[in-house]
Amino acid sequence: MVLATLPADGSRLYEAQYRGMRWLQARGFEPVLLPLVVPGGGDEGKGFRFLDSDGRVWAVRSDFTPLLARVVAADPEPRWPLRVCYAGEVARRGGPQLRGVGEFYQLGFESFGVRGEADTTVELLLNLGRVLGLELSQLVLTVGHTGVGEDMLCMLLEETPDPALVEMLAAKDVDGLCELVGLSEEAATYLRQAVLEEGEGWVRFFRQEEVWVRVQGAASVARKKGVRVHFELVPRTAAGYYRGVVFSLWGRKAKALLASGGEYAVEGKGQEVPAVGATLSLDRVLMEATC
Amino acid sequence: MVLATLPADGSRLYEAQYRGMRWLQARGFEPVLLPLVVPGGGDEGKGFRFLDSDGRVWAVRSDFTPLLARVVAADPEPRWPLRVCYAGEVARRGGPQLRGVGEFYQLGFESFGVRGEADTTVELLLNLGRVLGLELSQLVLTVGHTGVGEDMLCMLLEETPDPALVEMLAAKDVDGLCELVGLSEEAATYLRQAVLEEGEGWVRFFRQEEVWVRVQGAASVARKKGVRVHFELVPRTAAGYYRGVVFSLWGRKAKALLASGGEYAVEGKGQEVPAVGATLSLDRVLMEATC
Amino acid sequence: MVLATLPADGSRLYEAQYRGMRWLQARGFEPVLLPLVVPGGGDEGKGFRFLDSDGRVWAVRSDFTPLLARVVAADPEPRWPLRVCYAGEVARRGGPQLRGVGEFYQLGFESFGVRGEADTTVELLLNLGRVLGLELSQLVLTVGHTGVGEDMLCMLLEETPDPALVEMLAAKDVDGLCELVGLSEEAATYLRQAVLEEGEGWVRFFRQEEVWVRVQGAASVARKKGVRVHFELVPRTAAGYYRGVVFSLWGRKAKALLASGGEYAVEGKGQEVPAVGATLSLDRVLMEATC
Amino acid sequence: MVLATLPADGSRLYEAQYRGMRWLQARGFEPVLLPLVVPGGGDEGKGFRFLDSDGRVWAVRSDFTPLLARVVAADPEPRWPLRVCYAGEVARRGGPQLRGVGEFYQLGFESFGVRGEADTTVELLLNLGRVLGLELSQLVLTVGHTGVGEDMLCMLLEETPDPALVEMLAAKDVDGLCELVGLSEEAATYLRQAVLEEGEGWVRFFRQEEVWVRVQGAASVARKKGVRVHFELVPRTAAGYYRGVVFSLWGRKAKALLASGGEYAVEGKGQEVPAVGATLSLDRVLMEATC
Amino acid sequence: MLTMALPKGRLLPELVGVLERGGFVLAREILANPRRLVFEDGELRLVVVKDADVPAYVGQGVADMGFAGLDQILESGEDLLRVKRLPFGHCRLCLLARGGKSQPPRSRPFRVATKYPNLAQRLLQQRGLWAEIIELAGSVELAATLDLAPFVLDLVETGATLRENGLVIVETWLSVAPYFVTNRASWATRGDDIKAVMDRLGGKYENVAYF
Amino acid sequence: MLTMALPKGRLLPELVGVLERGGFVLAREILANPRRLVFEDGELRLVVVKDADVPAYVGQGVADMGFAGLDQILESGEDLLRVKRLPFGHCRLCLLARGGKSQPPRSRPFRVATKYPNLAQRLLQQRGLWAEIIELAGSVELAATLDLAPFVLDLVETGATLRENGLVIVETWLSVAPYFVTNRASWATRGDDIKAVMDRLGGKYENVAYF
Amino acid sequence: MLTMALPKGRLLPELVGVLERGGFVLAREILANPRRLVFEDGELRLVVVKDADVPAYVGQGVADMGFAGLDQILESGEDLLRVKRLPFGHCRLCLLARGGKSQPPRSRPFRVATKYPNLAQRLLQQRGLWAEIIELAGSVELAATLDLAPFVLDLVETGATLRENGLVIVETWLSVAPYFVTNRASWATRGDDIKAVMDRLGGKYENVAYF
Amino acid sequence: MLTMALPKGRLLPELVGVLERGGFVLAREILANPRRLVFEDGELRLVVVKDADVPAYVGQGVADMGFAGLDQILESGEDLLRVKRLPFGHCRLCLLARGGKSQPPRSRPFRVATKYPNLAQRLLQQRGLWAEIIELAGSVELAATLDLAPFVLDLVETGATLRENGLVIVETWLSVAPYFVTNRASWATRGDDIKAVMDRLGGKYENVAYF
Repeated sequence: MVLATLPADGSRLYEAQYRGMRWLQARGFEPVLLPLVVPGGGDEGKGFRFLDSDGRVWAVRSDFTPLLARVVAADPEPRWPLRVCYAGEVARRGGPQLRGVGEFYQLGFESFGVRGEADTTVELLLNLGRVLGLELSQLVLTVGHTGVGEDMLCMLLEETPDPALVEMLAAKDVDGLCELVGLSEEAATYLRQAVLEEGEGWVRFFRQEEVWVRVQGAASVARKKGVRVHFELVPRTAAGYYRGVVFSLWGRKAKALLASGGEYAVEGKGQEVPAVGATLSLDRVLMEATC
Repeated sequence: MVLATLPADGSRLYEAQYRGMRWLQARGFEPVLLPLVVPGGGDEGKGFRFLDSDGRVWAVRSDFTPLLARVVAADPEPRWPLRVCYAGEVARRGGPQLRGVGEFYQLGFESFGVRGEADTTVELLLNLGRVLGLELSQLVLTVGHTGVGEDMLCMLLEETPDPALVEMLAAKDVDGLCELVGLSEEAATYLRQAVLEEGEGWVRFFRQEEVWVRVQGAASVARKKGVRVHFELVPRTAAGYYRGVVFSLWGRKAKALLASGGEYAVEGKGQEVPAVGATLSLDRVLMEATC
Repeated sequence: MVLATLPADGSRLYEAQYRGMRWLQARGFEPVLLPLVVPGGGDEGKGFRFLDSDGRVWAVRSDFTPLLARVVAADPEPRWPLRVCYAGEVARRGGPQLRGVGEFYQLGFESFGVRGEADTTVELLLNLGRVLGLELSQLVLTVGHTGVGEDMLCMLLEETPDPALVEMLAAKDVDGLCELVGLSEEAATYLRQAVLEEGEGWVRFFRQEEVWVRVQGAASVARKKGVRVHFELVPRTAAGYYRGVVFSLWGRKAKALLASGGEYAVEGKGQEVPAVGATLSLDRVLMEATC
Repeated sequence: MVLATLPADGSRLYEAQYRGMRWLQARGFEPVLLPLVVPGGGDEGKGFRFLDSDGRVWAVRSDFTPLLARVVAADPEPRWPLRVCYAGEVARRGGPQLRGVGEFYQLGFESFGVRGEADTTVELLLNLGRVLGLELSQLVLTVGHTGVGEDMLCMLLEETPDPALVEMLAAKDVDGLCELVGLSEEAATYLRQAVLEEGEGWVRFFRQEEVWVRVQGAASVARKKGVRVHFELVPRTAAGYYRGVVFSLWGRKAKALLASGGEYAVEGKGQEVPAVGATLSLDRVLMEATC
Repeated sequence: MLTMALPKGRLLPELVGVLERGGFVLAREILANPRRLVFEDGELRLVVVKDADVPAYVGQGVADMGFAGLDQILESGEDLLRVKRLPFGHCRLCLLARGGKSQPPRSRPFRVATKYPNLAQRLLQQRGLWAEIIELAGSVELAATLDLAPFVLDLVETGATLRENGLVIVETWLSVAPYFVTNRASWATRGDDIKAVMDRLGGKYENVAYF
Repeated sequence: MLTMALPKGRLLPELVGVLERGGFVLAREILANPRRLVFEDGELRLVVVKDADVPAYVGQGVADMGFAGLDQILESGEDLLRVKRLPFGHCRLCLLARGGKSQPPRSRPFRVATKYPNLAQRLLQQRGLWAEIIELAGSVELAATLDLAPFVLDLVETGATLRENGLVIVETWLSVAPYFVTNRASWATRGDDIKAVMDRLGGKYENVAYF
Repeated sequence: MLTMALPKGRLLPELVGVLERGGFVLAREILANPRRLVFEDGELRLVVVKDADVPAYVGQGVADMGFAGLDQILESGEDLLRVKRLPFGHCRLCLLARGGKSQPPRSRPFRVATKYPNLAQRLLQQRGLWAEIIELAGSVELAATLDLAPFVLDLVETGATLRENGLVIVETWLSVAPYFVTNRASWATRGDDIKAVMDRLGGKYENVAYF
Repeated sequence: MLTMALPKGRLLPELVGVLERGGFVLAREILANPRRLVFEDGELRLVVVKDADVPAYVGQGVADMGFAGLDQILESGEDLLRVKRLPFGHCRLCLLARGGKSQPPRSRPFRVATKYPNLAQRLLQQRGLWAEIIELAGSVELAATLDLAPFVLDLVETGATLRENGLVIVETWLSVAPYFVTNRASWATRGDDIKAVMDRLGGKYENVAYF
């Protein structure tokens, strides 16, 4: 549920939205508007959904990126690369939020038809954050690559892991996992490193060199700007539509998730079009900026 | 249904929204944000509505003004006057629109706790329109006062008119009305004048002098700016929440309704608080501005 | 939620339903069928409701009597008296039930256009119960008259009681009520008698002689058959559509509510038509009969 | 939408239901009751469906057989064969019905864990019909076998036919099909025979001997009773859950579909359990019986 | 330039006459060119469309004004201004049944055949009736005769067709007349021009007796 | 006695010919009595209705059989058996646009004017297109010309009307032919009688070349 | 035999005293056997359960009667008859906030921590307030102190805990007392036996001063 | 300064020992001041709350870390990181029934009593079972004994309580252990500090054998 905000906050949100959009436009991203209510589902877990009389499901916008991906996928005459930015409200059902830090105003940008731009996207995101008043030294970026965890489990189990195991991975329950699966001591140590730390030993043990290089590419951009960076193991199921390098930006003052983004793909005209982007929770960004 | 727009349009909408909001802020209106999804009804006819599991009705935002009125009414410690502005999307079911000229992005301003500011509101609206690129000489303002029509029918019928008669009034079916009600020739002439023209004879015939003065106050502001003005007889049922002076702004190039507004009241803390405001359909304004 | 039942239970239910309907038919009640899904509301609390695309509410049948009353009210050419019987399933949302004793199969009869037949209705209900296998000596009938409680509160408060007080009455919280309202000792004693016992002192104190006579009329019919009877104070809000004498039939073996009924009115053709009837929960009746 | 019926009709329906159920019970079918409202979908096209607050779909009962199959499939300790019968209301959205001949009261029987009983089922159905007042000489039975049509198309096309072709088959648009697919004259003749007539030439041409024998088994039972029989080509998509021999019973006086049934399978405990049954539209049966 | 939508049907000759008398000489070409649909001279564009389509053309803003029957106006659901009722072509929308039929039932749905499914829905709801509507394109009286539906909702002019088909009027639900209509946007932005057209068509606009 | 529904429109003379050649002399009266709608001789009843109403008459069981175009059949939503396609009167249902227009947009709704709102809805959904449908009763080509809607879904026979109105075919969505149709109940209960009618109309039923 | 549910908590010793004085000697065993939960002699069965579970045991019919606080009764949603209010153990359910906080906001949701999520929902709705409820199992006052939620809905007895934690009462929303409760089915079918128990517990039932 | 939530219950003494051994001397005060809930020295704040409330305090960000059982973690629905499983306090969540009961029925709802309504809902759905859940606050085994519900979902440690109450394990649905948990925001922004705490608690963090 999105809230009525005090005039004071409203003013800052409109201001930040405009500053962000103008900044993105100046960097080649074209502003788009997207529907508030869309036929055919949407995010079952967190959004508002309803049935029309024909039994078809409709959904209120709860996230911009997947909606944008649908629109881009449906374009019969696409031109690549396509770079767009957006800003607006999203509606979510109530649910556990970190001390009332909701998310209801998103600002973001996406590039379609480009490959290997995760690092540039991180750089843009951080610069945009600065424009919106964030102190880079107070930020933390977690970077990962979807599916690394499942790949590790596959190697350890020699088969596809079941959902319960992947869920344990997402909860970083590596001890439970080790016991349940019955890992050798060496494997357990490397799995623990991969899940809880950045010790690079696991990179070779699980043959994830290539992924590591791509993740570190995105990470080094942030480190150069004085942002602290952690490696994060993100299971595919927890990554939503993202496939590839993914990242999240956290504020140390508000202790809140400020933005997230990463690589994904859009299915258009029978081919997969690579895409990458990032979305800020503008209301949380302002909270961090004024803590 | 709100649509995905081309990047080109999106850019102009964001730009116009910001310019409008900044302009309003500079004139003392504080920006607010309002919920996308609200419990408890909403506009039955045109909005999206759904039931939750407890059988309560929810609605997706389809209009800003009534939503804002609800929020203001619920404020336990209000301060008057309160002047706020807003901008954002609304969602409507499909329906007859003038050649696809939908309405999905509203920008507006409201003043609560003020009385007799219909003329100032019209002036602000027109100035805001100019800021957003409208040519005043191409605009037409229709001005009216809710309930004048019903009052006339009451006088003619010597009782409260039934909904079918009011509907005929809204459709300007004065001939049908005259026949059905069986009016004297004089009454019919004056009713015809009031419904279809501005001939002031009806003002006295139906004892509407006071209303006429207030309506002309708002009208003269517009005329001074070179905007053409018509008197409009607006039945109470067609006026939604408005009570008092109401007005609509039309564009001659796009032949579309660009904005509407008027006086209304908010029930707060056991007393009625007078309010006045205007809302632009930003997407239509841009269409008119670029015709 | 209605359940799949074991074949054994199913057989008994079909059998009982038929025996009951044939018995009622032989006594002049004509069998009717009623819709499963109806437009326009229904019982908000316990039934399944949904919206169609026009925002209208529909409901799945959760009770026969009000549905039947609607149908009878809409009859343009009614003939009185009308005596009908019915049998079928109802659907309810889950909720607190006495140790799983649900209600999903109703059997009942209603008389429209008759007055003062509460006693005959009780007699019919008990005879029908015997036909369905109930032992009369194991049954308890509670009898009351809607609104007596509110009337008492009105007299004590010298104004209309608020919903919280009526709720306390329904919960038999006479101590809480006495303290909250600040009753004289005499009034408190009589109120306690009326709420918790049958001591007839209250009848005169609260001037309810006429009601008492009508309630005892229905009660004496049951007492003659060896059924134990209690007076029950039923607030109007808890009585649903009933207005007048109301009664409930309880089984001592299953400790469950087996049936309920009473007097009510149907609005037809601008006049109120008095009605009376009773509905058995067939599934619970069978449970009591086989305990 | 199920309707309120006149007392006269209601009486006959209750009577017929009871006679039917008792007759089935005497032949070893045990009566069951099934839920009115079920979670998880149901028949999208014709039933009433709604969403609860968690976004899960619920459905009002619109057909007994698939519901019964779900319940049987979920039984953790099944015993075969299982023979059950049922009677009750179903709710359907409005839609094209033959001159108002709706379907709202079903009566039927199903056997689970039996094989090759299509002929016995037809015999039972016809005997049951006679018990309910149908004149066998006025009935027509159409018999078919699901998938024969698709198999023919597969042979003609040397690939799986697309939905549009199957739809043409269901509409018996054999001319359109022949032209679209470009059939040889011989193939076209045999396809025409199979779709529109019973000429057995196609049986060999399309290698459907085995199917023909099974279909004729069911047919001969009916013919012996003086019921006219036609072969019917039923596409798999039009057969719902049925797989195997299927049949429909028509009344010549009411010109209406009175009953349908056939073979299907239930997935229980990892294995497919064969099933067969038939369902009468009790309201239509009574209409035919009294024409 | 203003655009006016004209209905192809029964009223066309009369309307052409009205236009000609108002000095719109362009109208003359209409009857002479029965297959042409659009006529234009510098001041006016005339569009000749099916009767049922006039409300869409005017309501959607393609035409600024037009002539349409109240039945078509209400059936279309378009938000039209009915600024002038014409003094000819009046009739009634009635619920009809075969002789002997009484009121429709109230406790159960019944079937109504009609060319006006939307308007029928609305009129039925206003009366609290619950019906299944069978939409037909024409010869609705046949529907009752052949028992496609026991009730029919249709226009009645003289009643001759009714008598021929053995139908009786159960109730009159709407008085129907042709209207000169416009849409709100055209009225607001081109109102003066539209009034000028009305003046020419009907004599002085201020005089009641135009058309 | 069987009942047959005949469409009033363009195909009527040809269909009357077919009936006459099949020995149904009753058909002769149809052309002679253009205002009568029902014709009957002990063996057959003929009902002459609007083209668009044939599916309802047959589908609802009032008529046992009839002649209807595939466009009308699919638009009606009635569950009809198309037991015989006629060898004449073929055409196409096409998406049309004014010259120069390309494919309809996929990422935003567009407007389509058509006489077939239900069929259009279905064809659009099959193609994953999202459109607002403007229902018109006729002269649909005008809708594109006058910009009521940028796209039009309509029948194309010779293409002459298109060229006159400056429209181009964007895509053909359906081949349309007239059919001899029946309903499932009539087919099941009176199938032999209906086949006998077909035999008389088209020569021996078993022979492919009837009609 | 009747079944009575007793709450394990704070009030148990006092309730055992009441039972003993009424001559229910069985009650003596309760305090002597703190780990046993069920006690039975021919006439009565005593079930000792968590305070919050008494309403479920009585409301679901497992026990015919029991003792429960009004807070637990309303939180449970069970339909209980509160036939006797006990003269001890009274307190209040209050909306609390850290010192200095004023009224909760009305135009936006706020957070309330409570052990009574259902009751809180109901009391908030009655007041037209819109809040996100954080359910806690205990030490609710801590929630405000540590800023888990700005408001807390909890029982207040002496107010000592409040003062210790720097909380203030914003408003009292409910007076809470323990009740002798029964369910409708037991009351209807075993009412006389239950009244007899009440008589023994509190002196003559007709006398107001029992318990 | 970091905040740590500690569960008041059974495990508290053991956890205090772990903290003390890790050099967090502040922990000593906890057992000495059983009524105090918040303890603080410059480096750490300890918050002692009900077992069931630890997930809310950590998950909502009031505490950066804490100790909670897997049962409470999953019941709460909070998104917690379970960064360390403790080597003591293990048990199982089992579906229980009175002796002789077999599997729960699949074709009709049954009743389950539990202290874990949310977790029960989830585990039932995973198994395709349809049950009505009776939420209790304690002594769940009694629910089966007294026939409040035929099935019970509860923790089983030694099985002694089961035997006492004549219950049998139908199936084990979850292995339960206490965890050292944190929330994603604290882990992201204070991860190094949290790891340092873990190191002190369990020896070198890299060594598996800490705690």
